[in-house]
Formats: sequence, C-alpha cells, structure tokens
Amino acid sequence: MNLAQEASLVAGKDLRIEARSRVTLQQVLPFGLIVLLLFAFALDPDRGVLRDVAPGLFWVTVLLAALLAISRSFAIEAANGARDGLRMSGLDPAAIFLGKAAAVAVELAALEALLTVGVIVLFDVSLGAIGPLLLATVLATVGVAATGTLYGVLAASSGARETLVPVLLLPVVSPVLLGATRAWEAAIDGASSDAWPWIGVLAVFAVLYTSIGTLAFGPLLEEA
Amino acid sequence: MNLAQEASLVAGKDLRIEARSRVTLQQVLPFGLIVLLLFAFALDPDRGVLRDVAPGLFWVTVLLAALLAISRSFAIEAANGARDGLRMSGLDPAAIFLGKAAAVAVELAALEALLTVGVIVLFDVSLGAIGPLLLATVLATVGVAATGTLYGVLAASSGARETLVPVLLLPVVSPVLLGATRAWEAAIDGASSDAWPWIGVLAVFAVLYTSIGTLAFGPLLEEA
Amino acid sequence: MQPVVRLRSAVCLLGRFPALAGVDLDVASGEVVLLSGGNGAGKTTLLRLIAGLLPLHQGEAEVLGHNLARNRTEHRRYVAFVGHETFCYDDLTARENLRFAARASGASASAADAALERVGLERCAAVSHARLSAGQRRRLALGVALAREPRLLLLDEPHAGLDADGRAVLDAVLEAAAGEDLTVLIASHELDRTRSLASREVVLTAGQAHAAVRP
Amino acid sequence: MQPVVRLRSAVCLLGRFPALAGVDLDVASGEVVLLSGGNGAGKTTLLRLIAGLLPLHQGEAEVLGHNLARNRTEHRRYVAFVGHETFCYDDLTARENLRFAARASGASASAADAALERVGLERCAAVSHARLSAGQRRRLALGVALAREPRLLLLDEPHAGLDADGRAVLDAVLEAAAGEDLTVLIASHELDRTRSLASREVVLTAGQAHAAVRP
Amino acid sequence: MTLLKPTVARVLGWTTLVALIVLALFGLWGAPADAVQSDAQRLMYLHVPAAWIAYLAFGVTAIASGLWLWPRTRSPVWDRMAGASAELGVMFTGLTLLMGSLWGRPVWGVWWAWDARLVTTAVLFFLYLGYLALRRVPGTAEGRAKRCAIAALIAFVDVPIVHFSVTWWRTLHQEATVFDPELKAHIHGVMAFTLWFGVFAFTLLFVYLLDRRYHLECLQEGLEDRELEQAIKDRVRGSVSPPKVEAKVEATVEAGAER
Ligand code: HEM
Ligand SMILES: Nc1ncnc2c1ncn2[C@@H]1O[C@H](COP(=O)(O)OP(=O)(O)OP(=O)(O)O)[C@@H](O)[C@H]1O
Ligand SMILES: Nc1ncnc2c1ncn2[C@@H]1O[C@H](COP(=O)(O)OP(=O)(O)OP(=O)(O)O)[C@@H](O)[C@H]1O
Ligand SMILES: [Mg+2]
Ligand SMILES: [Mg+2]
Repeated sequence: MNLAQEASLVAGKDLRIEARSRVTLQQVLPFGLIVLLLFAFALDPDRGVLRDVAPGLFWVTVLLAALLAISRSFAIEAANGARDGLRMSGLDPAAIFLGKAAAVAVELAALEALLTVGVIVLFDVSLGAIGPLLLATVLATVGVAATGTLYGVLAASSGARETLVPVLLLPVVSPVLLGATRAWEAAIDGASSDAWPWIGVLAVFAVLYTSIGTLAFGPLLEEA
Repeated sequence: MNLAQEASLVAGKDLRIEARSRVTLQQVLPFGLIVLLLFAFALDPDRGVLRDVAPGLFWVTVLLAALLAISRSFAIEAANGARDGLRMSGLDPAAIFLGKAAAVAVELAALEALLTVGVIVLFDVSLGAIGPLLLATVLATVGVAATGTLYGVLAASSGARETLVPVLLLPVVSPVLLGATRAWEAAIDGASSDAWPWIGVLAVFAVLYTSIGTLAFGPLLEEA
Repeated sequence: MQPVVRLRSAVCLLGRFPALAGVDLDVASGEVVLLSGGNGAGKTTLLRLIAGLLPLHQGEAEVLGHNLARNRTEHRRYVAFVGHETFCYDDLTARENLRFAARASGASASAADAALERVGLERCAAVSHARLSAGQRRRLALGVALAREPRLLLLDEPHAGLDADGRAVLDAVLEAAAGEDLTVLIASHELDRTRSLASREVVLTAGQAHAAVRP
Repeated sequence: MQPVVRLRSAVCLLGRFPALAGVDLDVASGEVVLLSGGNGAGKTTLLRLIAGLLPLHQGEAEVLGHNLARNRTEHRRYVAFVGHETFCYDDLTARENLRFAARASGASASAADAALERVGLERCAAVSHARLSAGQRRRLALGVALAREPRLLLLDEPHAGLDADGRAVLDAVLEAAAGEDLTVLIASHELDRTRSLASREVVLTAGQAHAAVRP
Repeated sequence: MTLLKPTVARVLGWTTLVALIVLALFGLWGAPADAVQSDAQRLMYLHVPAAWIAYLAFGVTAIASGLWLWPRTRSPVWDRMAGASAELGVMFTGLTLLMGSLWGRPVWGVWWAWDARLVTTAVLFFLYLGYLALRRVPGTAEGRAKRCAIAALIAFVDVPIVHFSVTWWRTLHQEATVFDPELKAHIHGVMAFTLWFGVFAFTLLFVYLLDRRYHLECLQEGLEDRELEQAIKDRVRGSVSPPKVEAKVEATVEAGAER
C-alpha cells in the first residue's frame, strides 16, 4: 500500500467508528451550539457588540469543539491498547497522522457547516465574500486538525489525556484563532483584500503543522 | 461508619489521587488561564468592553474548567472497572455523591482563587463588596460541583463519557452562570443590594441540586 | 438451611442478547462450586448477576436471603467479586487500594494488611496499581476481595495470569473456605486444578446451567 | 544461520525500575520458546522489548536482523504480539477488527477471514468487540496476530481465559509453527501444557533469563 | 397498548384537523391585522400556542417521570409517556423558535436577539435534546427509565425560568399580556378568541400526537419482546444469532468489500 491508501485506511476506520457511535454529531455539535448561545449571553448582549464579535465567538467555539473531537479521536486509540496495535501494524506513522487528521478535519468541517448556520441566524450576520471565507475556513480547519492530532498523540502517552490536550493545544492554535477571526471579519465586511494576508497566515500554518506532523508523528507515537 | 465518614473517605481518595497526579493543578488551571486569555483576545480589547465583561468571562472559564474537572473525576472511576468496585463496596451512594462532589468543589475553589488573581491582573478589576462576592462564589461552586457530579455519573454509564457530560451539563448549569455573573457584576460595582437576589438564586440552586444528587445518585450509579 | 444462592429460570440480558437464558442454580452455605463452560457460555454474566451488578430480566434470584428482583444492592456488603478487572485505582498503591476497599466495606486497616500478606504482595505494597504486572494485579484483586471479609466469594477466572505461587494462595483460600463459613463460586478454565478443590461442578452451556456428570 | 532474536545483557526500564536487568537470549528460526517465571519476573517486559514497544536502555538487542538500539520499528511488520490487551476497537465488529489489522500490515482480507475461522469466532464475526466475552477477546487477539502472517509471534499468556477449544487452537498454532517457518516466544503460566509443545524453556527470575534445567 | 380507545383516537384526529383548519381561517382572515405590525402579527396564533403547548408537553414529561419514580405508581406507561411527550415538547419548542424567528425578522429587523426569553427558550430546546440523546443511550429498560426520569425532573426547572425571564431581565420580548396580573384585556376580542382557539387546537394536536407516539412505542416494544423470546429460544438451542442492527452493518461492509 502507498501512503494515500494507508492514510485512507486509517481515516476510514475512524470515520466508521464515528458513524457507529455518532459522538460528534449527537454530542459535540450540540455542545458547540450551547457554547455559542451561553457565552454570547453571558458576555452581556446590551452593549450591542455581539454582531462584531461573532467571528471571534465562532472560532472560539470551533476550537473548543475541536478539543472534544480530538480527545475522542485519541480515546479510541487508548482503549484496549489499540495504540500499541497501531504501532505494531507496520503502517507508516505519516499515514497514521494524515489519516487521523483527515478524519478529525472531516468531522470539524461538518460541525463548522452547522455552526455557521447557527451564527448566521443567531448573530444576524451575512457572509459577504464567500470565496475567501470558505478558503479561510478550510485552511483553518486543516491547521486545527493537524495541530490537534499532533498534540493529541503527544498527550496520549501521558495518563491524563483528557485534560492535557486542551492545555497544550490552545496556546499553539491561537494564531489560527486570530487569523481565522480576522479573515472572517474582513470577508463579512466584504473587504476581501483585507482577508488575503490572514488567509496567507492560515495557509502557512496549515502547511507547517501538516509537515511537522508528518515528520514528527512517528517519534511521538513511539514515545513510551 | 456514618454518612460524613463515608463521604470523607471517598473525598479523601479523590483528593489523594489528585495530589498524586496533579491534573487539576498542572493542567486544568493553565487551561483556565489560557481560555481567559483567548476569550479576551477573540473579543478584541480595542472595544474597551473587557473590563465590563470580566465577570462573564470568569464564570464561563470556570464552567469550562469544571467540565474538565468532572470529566477527570469520572475518568478515575472508569479505569479498571473501579465503578463496579464502588458499587460492590457497600458505601452509601449518597456518601459517594457527597464525597465526589466535595472533592470537585475543593478543586474548583482552588482554581477560582487563582483565576480571580488572573482576572484582577488581566482585566484591571477591583473586587468591590467582598462579602457578597465570596458568598456568591461559594454557592455557585457548590451548585456546579453538585450538578456536575450528578451528570457525570449519568453520562459515565454510557460509552462516550467525555463528550456527553458537556452537552448535558452546560444547559443545566446556565442559571448558575447567569446568577454568578450578575452577582459578581453587582458586587464589583459595590451595589451589594443588587447582588442579594442573585445570591438567593444561587443558594436555591445549590441546595436543590445537592438534595437531588443525594437522592438520585444511587439509582444512577446502578444503571448498567 | 437457607441456600446462599437460589436462581429459578433466571434470564439476564446484555443489551438485547440473552446471555443467561433461564438458569436454575442452588448453592448451599460453605460450598465451593466450580462453574465451567466454554467461552461466551455466560459465566461472567452469571457471577455479575449474583453480585447484583446486572439486573434480572425474568425469573427469580435470591442471594443471602435478598430477592434481587426487588433489591440488588442490600446483599453486596457480604459479597466479594473478583472480575476480569481489578476495581482498583491506578494512582493509588497496592496498600492504599486495599485499605480503601476494606474501610469502605467496614473492615479494618489490619484486615487490609493481612490480605496483602496473604496474597504475597508485601514487596509491592508501595507500588502503584498502574505499575503492577498482570499477575500482581490479579493477586491484588483477590486481596481486595479477601480484605472485605465476605460471606460469599465470586471468583471469575482467578487463575488467569497467576504463577505457581499465586495458584497455591488461591488453593489455600478454596480449602479454607469450608472452615471459615465462606461460600465460593468460581468460574474457571483450569478444570484439572479446581475440580479437586470444588465440592461440585456446574456446567454452563449457551446460557443454561447443568449439573456436571462426574466421570 | 542468523538468529531471530539475540539479546546481550539487555536492560529495560519501566519508569526507573529495571524490569529487565541484563538478559541474554538467543532464539533460532522455527523454535518455540517457552518463557516461564513468577509474577513480576519481567516476561511481559521482555516480549514488549522484542516487539520494539519499549526502548532498550543498555546492552544489545537484535531481532530479525534489525538492531533495536538503532531502530525499533523496522522489524515490526514481521512481528505479531498478543499482549494482555487485545489492541482492538470497541465499536468495530470482530471481523472488521481483523480486516483492519490485516490490511494495515499488508495482508489480504481473506487472510483475515481465514484467521477468524482458525480461532473459531465465525459465530461472533458480526459482534462488536465491546460485547465479546473475555475468552472471545483473547481468541480475537490471537486471530489478529495470525492474520498479519508474521515471522515472529510473541504470545503473552495466551492461555489466560481460553476454554478447552481455544487451547486446542493455540496448541495447533504452536505445533504448526515449525512447518510454517514461524518462530514463537510464548510467556505462560500453563507450564504443563506448553512444555511439551515448546522446543525449549527459558526461566526469567527478577529480570534475568536462565535456561531451564529439564528434569 | 394505547392511551385512548381507537375510535376516540380516530375522532380526535379528525377533530384536530378541523380545528387546525378553523384556526388557519381565523388566523389569516377572521382576526384583524395588527395596527403596528400588520400581518406579521398573525404569526402569534402559532407562536404563542406552540410555546404554551411546549410547556404543557414538558410538564407532562415531568409528571410522568415523577409518577415513574414514585414506587407505588411505577409502570412502563409513564416512561413511554415521558419520552413521547418530551419529543413533542422539543418539536413545539422548535416551532416556537422558528415562528419567533420568522416574526422577529419583520418586527425587530433580526432573526435573533440576545434576549433573556429567547436564550432561555433555546437553552430549553437543547436541554431536552440532551434528554432525548440520553434516552437513546443503550441500557436496560428500567435503568434507562430511571436515568431519564431523573434527568427530566432536573430539566423541568428551566421551564419557569423561561416563563419568568421577561420579568427577571428587562427585555425586548413581549411581556406577559394574556396572563397579565392586572387582567386587563389588552387585545381585541377576535384576536383573543383566535389565540385561545389556537391553544385549544394545539392541545388537541398534542394529545393526538402523544397517543400516536405512545402507540408506536408500544408496537416497537412488542416487537422487541418477541425478538427477545426468539433470541432466548435460539440461545437455548445454542445457535447464537447476532443482533439485527449489526447484521445490517455487516451487510453494507460486505457489499463495500466486494466492489
Ligand atoms: C426566536 C424568537 C422568539 C422566541 C424564542 C420566543 C419565545 C416565546 C415564548 C417561550 C413564549 C411563551 C412565554 C410564556 O408565556 O411563558 C412567547 C410568548 C410570546 N411571544 Fe415570543 N418568542 C420569540 C419572538 C417573538 C417575537 C418576534 C414577538 C413579537 C414581537 C413575540 C411575541 C410574543 C407574544 C405576544 C407572546 C405571548 C406573551 C404572553 O402573553 O405571555 N415573540 N415567546
Ligand atoms: N515504576 C516502577 N516501580 C517499581 N516497580 C515497577 C515499576 N514499574 C514496573 N515495576 C515492576 O516491574 C515488573 C514488571 O514485570 P512484568 O510486567 O514484565 O512481569 P511479568 O513477568 O509479565 O509478570 P506477570 O506474570 O504477572 O504478567 C513488576 O514486578 C512491576 O512491579
Ligand atoms: N449485544 C450482544 N450481542 C450479541 N452477543 C452478545 C452481546 N453482548 C454480549 N454478548 C455475548 O454474550 C456472551 C457473554 O458471555 P460471558 O461474558 O458471560 O461469557 P463467559 O462465560 O464469561 O466467557 P469467557 O469464558 O470467555 O469469559 C458472549 O457470548 C457474548 O458474545
Ligand atoms: Mg468471562
Ligand atoms: Mg505479564
């Protein structure tokens, strides 16, 4: 098997488990919507800033939901020592990384699509320049999925997987948060030209972490 | 052993495990601080609203950290079938509930103390009427710990513990979020009289869920 | 005399699968009953049912005089169950785990220490559960059960992973049972070893129990 | 001929504890080596070291011609390891788990199905791993290892939890090994059963290996 | 097997249909247009009844759950009723949200506003979505019933919060007009009649759907019971039949593998 086939084998396995357990659809998505609602409310609506901060809230929510998705992705490997099984399997670690990140990205994309509808309705936002917006979203998703998978495996080797991932991951992806928020703001205002530099940042980030992940996943997976 | 002794046995066990693994201190706390920062970042400091939304941000952060603490509290019981061990132990389920909730409350209180320092430093907030503020905090903490423990055990019986707790818990504790936020706002403004009704809401909530938990924990723990 | 366990066409479901499809079983006080049967026959399910960890779906079940259909928690403090898992906390040491279990069920700390010695784990007393080897964990699980000073002991494949020493400990527990007024139900695939110690053998096949025909 | 496994004063740490304190071991191709030793002697650690799942701390280790000190992943696709855990996914069925493992290591789906039959799990093919009984899980783990068509098979207490049928399957695997050019290292407490099938016994005590003195 | 006698259910079904048609006629043509909001206000005849029937549905869920938990009245009837009613409650809450949104667009100029009632209503919606998710978690019938009954009682706490939210937080959303404590009739007679008729029609709809849903649940349970009896027989004969769901899963896998 070549790299792509191996990666799709791994991604297929993760997505099949998701299709069977429906965790992302039935639990992570409602979580995202509730976070969106509650936080917007807790941050006090009177001041009329909510429409302006909608992109920021959206991406914070996506990040928090991503934490859950990643935690789930590695919970699957933690049970029954499946991680050792993967290590013994002879699959290329790069393929494992790409496969797991792809599965997370697919789940996140589905989530973002639905959360976007939520944002449009809740914050009365119209999307403006669709092209840059979509591009920014895709790149940010890839970035978050890649970084998340990388840090997920790093945390997985320690006992306290659930709580370690958030701490490690959130600071690292803050550039994505910033870039995606600014790109969205610009795109929503219809100022595509302002969006492009941020999209550039997101692209660099996505490429960077995908490459680092492809190279570093092997050693991290081996980490006892 | 009477109820209090049994509860303190359980709480002691949880706190000893925490002391040994340091998950709350070394992972949940940094997580809280990062979330605080990220939110501040996403909401853009330019608009000068940060000082006003500080209470909301603080309580949102506490809730998210509480999710992690509770998830950890039940992860402990999930490993090695420890939950079955508890069920076989002959301990009064009410004591188990009170013990686990107390341990979570202690962890949350430590967390809140440190996050408060963070809020004071980051958002340049001064605490105003300390009495009501402290009371509101204690009551909210008890409420969150009790509700969290109740929902934690509810979700623990299903396979996907990590992701189910957030979905179930967040809507239920939203009154705490609102009440504590408003109480803090009033207390910070020095308007203690405005804080008291909210403190009343928090007290009702804390008492209500502690009682429900004491009664309902047994049946929920038994759920196959 | 009142039987310790009395099942009448007991049905127990795992999800929608009838893992026990009508089991009749009587165990008298002081007996050591060997439960044999192939993989998936329902031994674990039967033991968990008796421990009160699984609900009864149909039929009757009485353990130590308590009707499980009505209440499956009351009898537990007199019952100890050694399952496929150890019921211990990874971050606590062997001794701490034992003490917690003993105190939780009302036994003393010295009972815990005695159990530690009995299963031969003195040397690992301060090693945390996460670091014990598979066999040491089995011993610890057995120790936890003994520390609780039960009247009914349910053992689910206690031999798995035990070395010769460990098996000797186990044999001693089974031999002493009659004298200590302890009733034991033991599910095992180590038939040769256990048959000689058991007072009776019950064979489970496809969710039903039959008395074994002694050759 | 080149040995399959060659260890020279190999030291392996678990945390700071030297679970293997200088092990010398040579295994030739086609051998079936029985690893015996008390609980906590280091059998699991030794097998995990050979599988490349644990790092070598001191000494030399060579498996299938690969030097583990330099690279402990290269040899893995020719090695299958049945550990205390099954390495399977709870939400996948037995067949899906087997197929995934087979395809991941380059074997065909039919190898997976053959393995399913060989370990006698046809009837549970569509049952998800989470619902299998303890013994059925052990069989599945064995099946996963066989489906990978390894050259070196590491078995860590494969007997634990297996019924008579399952043990017969295992015996058949050990017997067929020599013919199939398969080398087997088996750690077990079922000494009586395994000794007759093994070509050699190695005793581990306190992290060190000795050739067993045959009575 | 059902809550109502089949004939009663059938009559009720037709009555509901007629009532809904009458409501539509009154709502669209009978009642006068609002002075300020003109025709948009006609959404009230759906919005307000939907909200109240949602309360009613959650109330039924809470009471049924309580009756299930009370040992003397424990019966599977209450569990089924609680589940069915919660599903309808979620449906009606969704309807309230939808109608409110549609109404808000012309009146407030936005689909959504950060208003206490709106937020609490949305929280209510998610709360019961969570409850329904909990109902789907596998387990024994009794365990599931117990767990869900407790969750339903906890969730019901939010209903009064939604209702009083307008008085607790000064807000955008309409305050209580119909249940105004001072009992002044603020609204036109025909409008009031239409509103109350809407409530009546929706109540009929609720009872009818509840009965149907309950019936469906009974049929399903009957089917499961029969499958179980068969499974026990199979098990005794030693032929383990894998459960149906997984057989389907496996079939698709096979199909995929062949391609
Ligand atoms: C998504 C948006 C909305 C939601 C979620 C919502 C929710 C609700 C709820 C839950 C009730 C029942 C209150 C109770 O009696 O406890 C209600 C009543 C009502 N709503 Fe809305 N609503 C929305 C938008 C609107 C709009 C845009 C209007 C018109 C300006 C409106 C006018 C009313 C009126 C007149 C009542 C009856 C109040 C009474 O007499 O008690 N709502 N709404
Ligand atoms: N951090 C540690 N501190 C002290 N001892 C440790 C530590 N980590 C592991 N050990 C010990 O290392 C040994 C591990 O041995 P291993 O699991 O290889 O035993 P084994 O021969 O497989 O035993 P078994 O037959 O019980 O499976 C055990 O004695 C265990 O107590
Ligand atoms: N949902 C399910 N669908 C089909 N079969 C199931 C389901 N849940 C459990 N089973 C089956 O129920 C049986 C459980 O039996 P149990 O674990 O009691 O066996 P056991 O006698 O302890 O076996 P072992 O010796 O392997 O431990 C197994 O055959 C398992 O496959
Ligand atoms: Mg078993
Ligand atoms: Mg071992």
